Amino acid sequence: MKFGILVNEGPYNHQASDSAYMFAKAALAKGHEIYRVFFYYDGVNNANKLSEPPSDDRNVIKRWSELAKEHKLDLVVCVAAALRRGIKDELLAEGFRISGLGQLIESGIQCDRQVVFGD
Amino acid sequence: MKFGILVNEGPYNHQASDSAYMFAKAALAKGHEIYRVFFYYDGVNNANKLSEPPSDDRNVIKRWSELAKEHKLDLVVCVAAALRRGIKDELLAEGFRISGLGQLIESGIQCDRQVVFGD
Amino acid sequence: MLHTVNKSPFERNALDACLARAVKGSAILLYEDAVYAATKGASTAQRVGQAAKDHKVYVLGPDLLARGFNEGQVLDGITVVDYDGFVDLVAELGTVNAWL
Amino acid sequence: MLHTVNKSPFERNALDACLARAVKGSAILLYEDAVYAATKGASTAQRVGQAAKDHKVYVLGPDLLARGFNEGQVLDGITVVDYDGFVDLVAELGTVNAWL
Amino acid sequence: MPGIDEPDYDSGVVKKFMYVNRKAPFGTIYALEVLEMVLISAAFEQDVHLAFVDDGVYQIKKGQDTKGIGMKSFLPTYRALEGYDIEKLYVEKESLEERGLTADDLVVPVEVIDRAAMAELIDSMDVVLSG
Amino acid sequence: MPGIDEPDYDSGVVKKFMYVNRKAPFGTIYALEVLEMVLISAAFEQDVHLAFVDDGVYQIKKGQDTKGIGMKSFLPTYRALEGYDIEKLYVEKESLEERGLTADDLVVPVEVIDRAAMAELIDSMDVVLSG
Repeated sequence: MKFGILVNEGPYNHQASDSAYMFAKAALAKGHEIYRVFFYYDGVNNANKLSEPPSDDRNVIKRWSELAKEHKLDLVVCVAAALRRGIKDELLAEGFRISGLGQLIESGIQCDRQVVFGD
Repeated sequence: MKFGILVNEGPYNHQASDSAYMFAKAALAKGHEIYRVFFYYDGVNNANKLSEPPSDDRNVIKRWSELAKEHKLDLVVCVAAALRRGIKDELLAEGFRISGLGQLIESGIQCDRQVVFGD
Repeated sequence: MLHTVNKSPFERNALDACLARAVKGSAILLYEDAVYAATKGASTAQRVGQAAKDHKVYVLGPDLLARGFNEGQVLDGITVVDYDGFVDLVAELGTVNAWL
Repeated sequence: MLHTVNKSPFERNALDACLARAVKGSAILLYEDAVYAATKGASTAQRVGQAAKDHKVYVLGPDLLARGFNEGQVLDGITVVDYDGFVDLVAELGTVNAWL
Repeated sequence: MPGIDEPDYDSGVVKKFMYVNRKAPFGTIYALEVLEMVLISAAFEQDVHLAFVDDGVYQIKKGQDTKGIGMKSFLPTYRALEGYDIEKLYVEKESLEERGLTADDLVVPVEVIDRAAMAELIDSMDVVLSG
Repeated sequence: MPGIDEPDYDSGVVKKFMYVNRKAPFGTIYALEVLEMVLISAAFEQDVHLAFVDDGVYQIKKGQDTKGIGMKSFLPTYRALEGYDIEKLYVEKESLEERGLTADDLVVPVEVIDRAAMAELIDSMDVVLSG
């Protein structure tokens, strides 16, 4: 089945991005397709490659990059939300791209399910 | 009177930084001293100089920088919270500096009042 | 339809908001801080236990264990699932509605 | 002591948390989304009106106006202040306790 | 409005999208950024529904004057929705009543429905997005 | 623990600091980052108090096993507080009861006090910080 995922909150401060990641991993392991992961609101902060969590903690940003690489995931950061919050191309971790909100709506149209993770 | 201010949330997503700014401005206008503004949790995102809000909106980051310049405010971003979230020296807007949490405790000790703005 | 709730029933109105608008027979998944609503001793137990009669209520095991509760402490009528089960619920039940 | 509350009484338990632990006679400032608690027609009115008898309750005018309410719609016994008044309350009342 | 991009394809698919507004404006950004989502989905010619429940009804309360908090009002955007053919705005009766409001307090024409009808409406949707 | 810096001055001032924990762990980061504040204030030799009320009591619930959510547990840090001479931990009785918990469910020794006593304690503080 084709899933779209929406992440509404930034890394660490809320569990949303963690839950979305665990969900995505489980869905992929079960053979589902993740059509797109869209990052909106403070969720755009998940793309900030400068993030350096303590060494004994998970690295939320890197985990997304690695999952994207392994499964050719499309990680899309909303341009308007990102501009407001200072997330620009030079900050993007591997696997993320910046694009318009239309990419979320298109995901909603194309996917069998749209799953939202937020605060 | 000597005030310390703590900002717990990032710009735009929550009103905390706006309220803290309005409070700081009013306090300064009344002749109070702002000993320090400390940014913790997602509050560290208030220092990201890449932020570009729509032209008809307020610029939360720039406003802090300008207030700091005008009144020699000490804007301190917590290093541990900032590292986690990818806020590093190269991203700091004018007037912000990164330092340890001790700066918050010291503010609590030195100030007559500590005012917290959050979610 | 699968409704999801991720906030503590003590802190926010998300669970009540969901229960007020989930049609009878629809499914509700409690995860993140909402797992507290699935525990036996909590003052929310009667309300949630009642909801479990009108709805299929699930709770996410990993979030429950992280918060120091085990399956034995879950209210009767609520099913514990893991992330695989979360995925299955989404696949089987159609539109997902997150009560944020 | 000055207690501050900035969340809607419908969405979160912050106001109730504050009212349960603010000693009699202490001051409470409602601002941001908490200003709804100060409005006359809301179902919270009786509870907040009662609280205004045990406490000095203030509401931040700019946040009230932003949300489409005016001073005439504020419960009796609650005082409207602006940011200057917020600063004065902090200066006069000692330790500030934000119920986040 | 930044971020609006015309759909680069015509899928031919029209889904029932619903935006559930449950949060008050200004204290958090959700109300504003949900509205930006709403406008885009209109550009994709989807069947767009807006639901205002709980504190979400405060979003469209008349008379908002944001000068004093240094933020911009976005009431005009709600008023502009009609121009984008977004006309399915539903407000829950019980949510209004709890807050002492009526449909007359709102800046846009809406359909006021009760909680049971809101539940049925939500249940009939294909995609539900919230902030 | 990153960010710990020794105070570079001795103010001679000892204030009553209170950290009010009202939020559950893991769903948000507040519990963890409040704990980092607590440790620092001990280094400044202040009179540190921790209050656990409402969902805050869940922070110190025994038996937390975070493997399944990919996050680290920080229960050991609460256990280490004693080593930093932070021993004034207060838990509200009513908050425990509402959640079906008792002091035996908690990983650290605490003083359980009722709501009225908690109110008086909070009222006696010089600096109150929360997440």
